[in-house]
Amino acid sequence: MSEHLQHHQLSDSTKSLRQLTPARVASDTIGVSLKTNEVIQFRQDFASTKDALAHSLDIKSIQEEINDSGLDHLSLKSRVENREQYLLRPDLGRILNDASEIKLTSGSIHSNVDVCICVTDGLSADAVNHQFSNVMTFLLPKLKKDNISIGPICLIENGRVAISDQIGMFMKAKISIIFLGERPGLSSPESMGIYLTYDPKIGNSDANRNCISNIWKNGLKPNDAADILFYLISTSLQQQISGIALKDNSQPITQLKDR
Amino acid sequence: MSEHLQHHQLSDSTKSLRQLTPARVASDTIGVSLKTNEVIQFRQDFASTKDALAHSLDIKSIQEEINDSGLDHLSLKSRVENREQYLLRPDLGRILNDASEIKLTSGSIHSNVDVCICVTDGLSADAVNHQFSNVMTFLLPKLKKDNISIGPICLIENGRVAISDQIGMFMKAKISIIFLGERPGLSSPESMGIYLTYDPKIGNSDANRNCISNIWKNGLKPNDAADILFYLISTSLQQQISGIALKDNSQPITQLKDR
Amino acid sequence: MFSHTINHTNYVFADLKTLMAKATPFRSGDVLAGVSAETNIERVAAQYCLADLPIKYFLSNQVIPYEFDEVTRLIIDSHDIKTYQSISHHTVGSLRDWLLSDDATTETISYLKWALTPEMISAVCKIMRNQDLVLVSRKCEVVTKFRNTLGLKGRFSTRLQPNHPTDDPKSIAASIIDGLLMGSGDAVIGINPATDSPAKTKQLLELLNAFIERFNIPTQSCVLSHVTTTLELMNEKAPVDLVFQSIGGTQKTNESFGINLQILKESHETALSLKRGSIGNNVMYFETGQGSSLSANAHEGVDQQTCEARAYAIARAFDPLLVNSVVGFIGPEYLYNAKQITRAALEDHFCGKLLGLPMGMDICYTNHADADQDDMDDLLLLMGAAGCNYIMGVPGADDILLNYQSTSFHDALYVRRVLGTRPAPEFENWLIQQGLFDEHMNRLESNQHPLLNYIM
Amino acid sequence: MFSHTINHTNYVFADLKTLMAKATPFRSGDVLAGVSAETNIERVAAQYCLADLPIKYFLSNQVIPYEFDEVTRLIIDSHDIKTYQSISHHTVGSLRDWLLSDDATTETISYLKWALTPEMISAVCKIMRNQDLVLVSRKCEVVTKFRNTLGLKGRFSTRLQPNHPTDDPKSIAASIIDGLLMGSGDAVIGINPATDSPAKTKQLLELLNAFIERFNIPTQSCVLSHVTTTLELMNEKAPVDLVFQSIGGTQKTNESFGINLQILKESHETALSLKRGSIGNNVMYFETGQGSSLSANAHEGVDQQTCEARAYAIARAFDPLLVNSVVGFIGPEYLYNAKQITRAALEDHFCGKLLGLPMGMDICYTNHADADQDDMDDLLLLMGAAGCNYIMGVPGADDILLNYQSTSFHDALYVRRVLGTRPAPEFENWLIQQGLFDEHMNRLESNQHPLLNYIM
Ligand code: B12
Ligand code: B12
Repeated sequence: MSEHLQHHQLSDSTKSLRQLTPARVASDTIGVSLKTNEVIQFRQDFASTKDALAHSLDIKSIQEEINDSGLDHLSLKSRVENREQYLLRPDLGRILNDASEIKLTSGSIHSNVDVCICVTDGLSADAVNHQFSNVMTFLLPKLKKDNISIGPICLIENGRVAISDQIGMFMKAKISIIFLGERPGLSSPESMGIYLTYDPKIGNSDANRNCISNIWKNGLKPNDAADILFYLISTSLQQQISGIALKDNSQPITQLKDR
Repeated sequence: MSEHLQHHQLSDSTKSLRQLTPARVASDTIGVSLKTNEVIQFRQDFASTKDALAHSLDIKSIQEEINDSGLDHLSLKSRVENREQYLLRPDLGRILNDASEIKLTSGSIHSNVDVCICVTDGLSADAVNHQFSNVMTFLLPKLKKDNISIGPICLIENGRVAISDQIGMFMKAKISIIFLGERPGLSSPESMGIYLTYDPKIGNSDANRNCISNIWKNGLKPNDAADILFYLISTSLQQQISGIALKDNSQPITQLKDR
Repeated sequence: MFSHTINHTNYVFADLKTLMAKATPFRSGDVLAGVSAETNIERVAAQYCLADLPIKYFLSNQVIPYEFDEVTRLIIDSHDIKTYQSISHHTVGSLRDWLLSDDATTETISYLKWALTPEMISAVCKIMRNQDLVLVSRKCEVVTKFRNTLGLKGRFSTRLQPNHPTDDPKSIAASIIDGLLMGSGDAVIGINPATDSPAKTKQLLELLNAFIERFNIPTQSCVLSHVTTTLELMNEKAPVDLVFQSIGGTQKTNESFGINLQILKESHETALSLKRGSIGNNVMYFETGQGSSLSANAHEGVDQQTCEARAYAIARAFDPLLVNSVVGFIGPEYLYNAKQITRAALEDHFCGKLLGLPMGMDICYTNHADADQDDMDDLLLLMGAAGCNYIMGVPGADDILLNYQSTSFHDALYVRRVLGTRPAPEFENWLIQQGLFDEHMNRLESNQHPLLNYIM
Repeated sequence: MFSHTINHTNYVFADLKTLMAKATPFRSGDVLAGVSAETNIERVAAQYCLADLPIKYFLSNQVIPYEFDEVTRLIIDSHDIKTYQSISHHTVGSLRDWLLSDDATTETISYLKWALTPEMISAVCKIMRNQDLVLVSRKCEVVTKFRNTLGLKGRFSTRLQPNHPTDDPKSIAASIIDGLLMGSGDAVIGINPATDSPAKTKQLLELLNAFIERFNIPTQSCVLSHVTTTLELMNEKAPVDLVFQSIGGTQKTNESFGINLQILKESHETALSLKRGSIGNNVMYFETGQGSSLSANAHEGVDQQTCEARAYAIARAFDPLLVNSVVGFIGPEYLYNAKQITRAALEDHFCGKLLGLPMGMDICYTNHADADQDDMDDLLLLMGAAGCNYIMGVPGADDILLNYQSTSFHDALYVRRVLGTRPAPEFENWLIQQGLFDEHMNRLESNQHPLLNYIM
């Protein structure tokens, strides 16, 4: 065998990098290539992730969880008709269909709230199926404590982030928040994001929003997400802003421990 | 400019190659690349050819032409349901659908003929629309003269070459011939081919057939095609063979004129 | 108004932006925007018109009005009319031909940097074949410097991208170490932060700085926060090497990103004032990508490839060290499948290089697009052959924060081996000194390397 | 029986041919044949099983029985069991790994030629990424000779393909001249005849012979008739350089082509006896292509890529000068789009090279497939990087007889320029002597070249 490294037999110390991160570090390598096991494992993960794209919102469970926390909910739909269309027509995912618009503007809805809370499948229904209620469990007591009012939870099929503008506007909310599934990653097919917009109205841009991202098993924990979200809500209500002018200063500056 | 050839300004002598062949010789060249006009012209031809794929058999005209020559015809269909399926399911293009099979085996059909003549769209309906009758005009008198009997002309939608086996078999013909559109070329979107099979029956392979190809404007002329076809029919009937054992010896060996 | 007749049908194009859009190869984003040609023949007709268009037309006709858009103003105001005289006689078609000719050399092309506008190059790009895009791109050489020399011919660099979903320092360090052991990271070690917290961002900047200093690595770091966060942190004396920002090709797109030219200028000047580069002063890092304008409903009826080229006008105004399109990152609504992603990658790289940018490429796809690793393998080699300055280095190609598949450390080694290219010279020397690679850039045993002790 | 469990689902594969088929990347032909995996997860499960399969399994288990098929018999009877000992311990997966390792060099791989069976290589191929196929293929060097030396590393040759729909001699000559002026034709000047007439075929052979002699071109000619026609003409003393034949991977496929091993043997011996080669004795030219077995309903339940690899066992038994797959030629029912064509081209080239064949590639598509010129541009470069021996040279890429788009004279020049490759050495010298190219392989003015007077 030539002197240089090709049958990259990973030492324990290199392999131990794997314990530090869910990233695909310290792969089994041969020459400049990945070994067979790594290549096929990747294909397996890819196939599973593709499958996850087809999953849909577990509306019943989410509704029950909302009911259990004593809240109302509204079931809404965007103008998107199916998942294939969802991928190609983000514009339709940003507006409610006619029936939902009527539902929301019928007058019987509790409006003029501080915060309108939306939840939609986005690109990973499973993310929402599994993470939404967990975050809410931590968030609701905080809102209650500070007397921050919320309307009925809007449960939307096939929504995009910006649909929270229209819904928040109809609900005459100061802030609109949307929970949704981020596009599924190979290692993180169930990652949820939360977007917050002060003064929600059609035509807002992403510069007007804040984002909390990567809420999943190896990502942000529900309680931490709820902490940041609550910080953003309070600060946004106080300073009447959101977006790039509002930074997440929920945590103090800490220093890396010296080495 | 560097000394070597890059703005390939074609001299008259190079350009004159173009008069000798419909092939894309002596292209306008820059560096090692085709000039803009050539590139876009190619795209235009490509777009037209793709469009041609969607054209369908002009059944009415072909029927009229058959009637005009005093012949009967039968309208048949393969098991293919549409053009998209035609592309992906050659197996279905090789057998008749049930209705057509019944039509053909009903007993009222003129069978036990020398030659069964089939015609189908293949991959270029226009090829057949434009070339079929021309070849027939030259062929029919020859067959008549030699008392070679033919059955009704079978006009098939969405057929492949091998469907002539089944049809010829049902018709109890000694020889089955099929005219069909070859896949459309960029410069030759209307090229017709003819395939001949002695003793047609399901399960024959292409080794059992002969082929006359490239009947189109810049290709084989209808009268020449009819000559070769007639030669193959006569020889096939005589020697009771077709396929690789039967060569096209319709033309004597000629020598290239000396240079 | 433009028109062209094919087979007795007359195709009419109302204005320049319509013509440009209809001449563009098919892609989902232009269909979504409603600006795409309706048939392939219409596309061909538009390409004929566009090829015949004198390039001077672009100086007096804008796809978005001068009064209305600061990107247009930047393009026009920075146009070098003097150098332009040498090419003013061209049509779009003859400019393409010239670029493919042997007269167009590394030198003659780079000389034209400010004489060419994004729209001119975008128009040329639309009528080019994929092979043309490779052939012309690889003539270009755009060299930039901070702590090493990037973009030299025969070199192929990587951004080490050690992202982690909660920005965990140990996890990030593990990915960095793995990457360095594999020869990745000469373009930059650049973290996308999950967080928007300035405090946590500062922590990441300090981690990177300590790491680079400790091992004396001839490279630079970046945390890809929003530019306003980075600006705030620079004022707080955080160790910022490069200022990152996503940019788009229209004023409105940038507004949706919460930025404008003034903010970029301010951050550029602030970064320069830090004087952290050892051998050069290119301090900006920009990312772009077809579809961002449309996504923000800010495309103004302009096709996405032209919007993209316009973003490059912004980039080049700030002498960036690095620019890359994130080509397959944004999603299938803009580039549906591998074919569209591949074409767009070649286009973006070509346009960027022609406009004088140190173009790299995030060769990638999302799981909701119609593409896979084999497609990326193919594109990877094309980009290498096209002379792309750098690609991404993500552990196992799987970004666990951004949820997409980019290129891996291995992928870069593959390209280097097949095409015989090498990392930036200073970084190459470092790899050899550290005993990680031999002079032929073959990997050496690294189990005992001190890098591995850093976090254990 | 094989099985593998993923997420609590157990996937079972009845036998070797089923396992091979289900492990194959998705393509339309395998769906048509009903042998494709039904889900991507099932495909992954099959790949896991296949990777773990010891390669010795292939010696005792055949996808088509020995008694039943002469191709199987050829494969088994020509297997070099002695050399095989050095690799007998491998599984399919570890054989892949070994091929990617630096232990697998040009020499060690070529040494294994007769120790590897088509099915072993086909199995390895199925689990490889596109980049793996490039990386391993380019290590191989298969050199063959007739009147020049083909397949040397750094060389990239072309078959000049001057077809005409009525075989008109003047038209064919015009295409040949155009090709030669563009540096095409070192692999062979090969005409597909429209006709099946032995007389007309002979005329074409004489035309080619006269042409090559007149200009003293270090190359060979071929008329791609059916082998039985060529055999007849050789017996009639027609100037046959190379014997052409399409071949398939099962006995039944070849029967549908009207051939068998005996006919090939006879024609090979006859061609050798003509002794027309000046520097070598490789006298056969074979074409193959995924889908031909299925098309003839002769695939015996074996997937099309495995059938294809089996055809290479026939080819190598006759020391061919040239072998190429006609990858995108047959149609979308076998390879639906550019993605499938690209993958198949890399596979076929890889399998052919590993089995010791001088593989070229007809990089092409038909108008009823979902592909275009841009796709071919991309594939072209991949094949060049993979070390493909030769491609086709068709005027303007448009074959007016066979009705498909292949590569043009220009395409070959493009690859040579980007990858720095050159024609066969003898042919290169001829081009320089004739004043058609300079030593850097840049084209020179050729308007006055005597070739142009040949037919004017
Ligand atoms: C796709 C994406 C983009 C795309 C968005 C275009 C598009 N059409 O999708 C592009 C490349 C343009 C982009 C840009 C930026 N992004 Co971004 N992006 C993402 C990503 C990978 C996926 C988002 C997703 O799945 N959304 C769900 C789908 C179903 O909803 P959607 O309605 O289609 O998506 C909208 C939002 O995602 C929104 N969006 C995208 N990024 C950001 C960032 C912020 C701060 C906001 C408010 C909104 C926003 O754009 C989409 C269209 O409106 C996330 C990472 C992740 N894991 O989620 C990062 C992420 C959200 N982006 C991030 C950042 C920092 C940015 C930039 C600010 C970077 C910069 N310095 O310029 C810019 C500007 C954003 C802006 N204000 O517009 C951070 C946010 C960090 C934070 N907690 O605030 C994330 C978490 C990743 C990261 N660390 O880089 N992004
Ligand atoms: C595609 C094609 C093939 C494919 C066929 C597989 C397939 N599934 O399509 C492949 C690559 C396998 C092939 C092989 C050969 N072909 Co071929 N082929 C063609 C081509 C380009 C298109 C045919 C077409 O459009 N058919 C129409 C479609 C709609 O019908 P189909 O039912 O799907 O197609 C069937 C026939 O085309 C048939 N077929 C294909 N080639 C041949 C050749 C002969 C002699 C016969 C009888 C049948 C036949 O195969 C198909 C499946 O059954 C034509 C050129 C042209 N312009 O037409 C040459 C052409 C027909 N082939 C030709 C030849 C010589 C051959 C070979 C004999 C070459 C050789 N030396 O081995 C072999 C063996 C043929 C055989 N006996 O099976 C010549 C025929 C010359 C002649 N007048 O006899 C042609 C005209 C081109 C040429 N000059 O090379 N061919």
